[in-house]
Amino acid sequence: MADQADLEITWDSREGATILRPMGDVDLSRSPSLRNDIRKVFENPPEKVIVELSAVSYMDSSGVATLVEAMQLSRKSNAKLVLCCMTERVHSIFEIARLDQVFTISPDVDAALAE
Amino acid sequence: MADQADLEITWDSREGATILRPMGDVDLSRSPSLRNDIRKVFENPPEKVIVELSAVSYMDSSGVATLVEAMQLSRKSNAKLVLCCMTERVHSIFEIARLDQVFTISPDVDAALAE
Amino acid sequence: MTSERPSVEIKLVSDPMFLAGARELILGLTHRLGFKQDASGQIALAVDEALANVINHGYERQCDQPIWIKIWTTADEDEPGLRIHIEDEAKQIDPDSICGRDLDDVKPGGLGVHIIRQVMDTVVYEKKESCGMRLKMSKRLASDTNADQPEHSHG
Amino acid sequence: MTSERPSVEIKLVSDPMFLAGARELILGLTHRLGFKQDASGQIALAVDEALANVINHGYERQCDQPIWIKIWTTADEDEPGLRIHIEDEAKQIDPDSICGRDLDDVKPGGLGVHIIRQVMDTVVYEKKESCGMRLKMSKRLASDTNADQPEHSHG
Ligand SMILES: Nc1ncnc2c1ncn2[C@@H]1O[C@H](COP(=O)(O)OP(=O)(O)O)[C@@H](O)[C@H]1O
Ligand SMILES: Nc1ncnc2c1ncn2[C@@H]1O[C@H](COP(=O)(O)OP(=O)(O)O)[C@@H](O)[C@H]1O
Repeated sequence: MADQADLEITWDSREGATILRPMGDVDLSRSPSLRNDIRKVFENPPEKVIVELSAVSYMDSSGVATLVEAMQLSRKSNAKLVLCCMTERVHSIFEIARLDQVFTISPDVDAALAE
Repeated sequence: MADQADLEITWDSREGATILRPMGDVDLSRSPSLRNDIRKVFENPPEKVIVELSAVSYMDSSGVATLVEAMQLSRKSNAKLVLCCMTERVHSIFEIARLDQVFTISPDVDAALAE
Repeated sequence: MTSERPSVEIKLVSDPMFLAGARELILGLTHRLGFKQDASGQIALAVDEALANVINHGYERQCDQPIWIKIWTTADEDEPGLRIHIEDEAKQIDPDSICGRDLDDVKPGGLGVHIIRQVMDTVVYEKKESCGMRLKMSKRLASDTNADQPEHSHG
Repeated sequence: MTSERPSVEIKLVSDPMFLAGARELILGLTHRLGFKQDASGQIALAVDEALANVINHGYERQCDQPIWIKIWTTADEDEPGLRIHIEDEAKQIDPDSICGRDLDDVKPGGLGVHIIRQVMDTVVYEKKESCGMRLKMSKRLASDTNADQPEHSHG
């Protein structure tokens, strides 16, 4: 299939935290990939889940919904969820949705680890 | 008019050379602006004309045609024409048109001044 | 003025894979019209959300149904800017039933309509004459990113 | 397969200001289909050149005439890629008369058709059944940027 339906997402582990790094546009066609990986992380929930968003240049409300779901999963499993390295464009949709104060958002991975 | 028909082009002068710096896409809608400025330069031709293309992320054949016209004007007035700071994408259209060997193309302004 | 022919008219199938192309078209067009990068990005986001809603709700995820995007550029008028219509052939619903969730009740979903209303100057949903729905939106060049303004009421 | 409905169909007026939007749509779409950045850029360039030719030659710079871009994505076939048709309602001309200048005879112009043929895998100009011209182009995902390959012959 030529259609690149899947979002490329790398996984990393640091100081007890799992770091997910999606790469590309997270829109209606790609957010299911992110949702999949997030659910997988919470099958064996680590203490902390960091979603590193530096390589996400665009996100629509389906991506935001996926991250809200991640927040709910993290609460259920007493894990901490931190978003980091948001581009300005992605940050603005969190502002519009008034979620910029609801999520823990860090400037970089080190700050996210320190949260 | 909301339509931004004009290409923004800055003029500079250095060591006897006139440096034109167009900014934006040089396509059919914008190449007339570039042509205008180039004609203006050759009304009082300097020794050397440098077209600095670092801020041109896209050029189509109408832009290339404008630069070929500049080359003809420069020959008529015994001036030297040097293109510099081409992005890869813009360079590739010169390759396709087999003009990459016809124009003098420098990596940066200093090299263009030294040509 | 929306009775005139649109400057650009796009018909696409209701497959999420075409959202990227539609967004980029809006970005290229709004940039060319003189919208700042922020505003361009927000208009593209609004169109993306509107298309996603047609796919998700109108067509319930069927991927082979038609969606139209009609764009009028109002460059030479008193209020330069854009008018955009999004049309489908999906089931008709009461326009007043189209609204997002309470923003304070944080849960997945329910943000698209908020985003569209926040970003655009005017937003009106209506039933088309024959079948399907039409979303009419506009954005003036002069209106800066109006993220801080109150939302507009239903059409 | 080109008898099926296109995945995306764009109708725009023959004003150069809409070239940017059309290019960006092609970029977004080709990127999403998996074309590398180089190849995406080249396909967008080919479409830009084809549209510019319709505006310049077909419509002799009239800015209010219709142009159609029809795009078929051939994702699930043996040869994944794109088919693009550009159609106008301009005067009909002999397809064989459409060719660029001798590349060794350097002068302004005469590059658009070369670029289109160099960039795309197949390029065919034809008269439409009723009126106007049609340019049919295709590009397979597998064919890398084929800038070094010989040009294709007329259709
Ligand atoms: N194009 C549409 N056709 C039918 N219903 C719609 C459409 N757009 C929005 N809606 C309705 O409005 C509600 C809110 O939409 P939205 O704010 O985008 O959130 P979500 O799509 O996550 O439900 C949807 O749940 C749906 O009931
Ligand atoms: N869409 C078209 N309709 C009519 N004639 C065309 C079209 N496209 C190309 N041509 C013809 O082919 C010639 C070569 O086109 P091109 O290589 O793009 O160079 P240019 O546009 O600079 O002349 C044109 O001069 C024109 O005669």
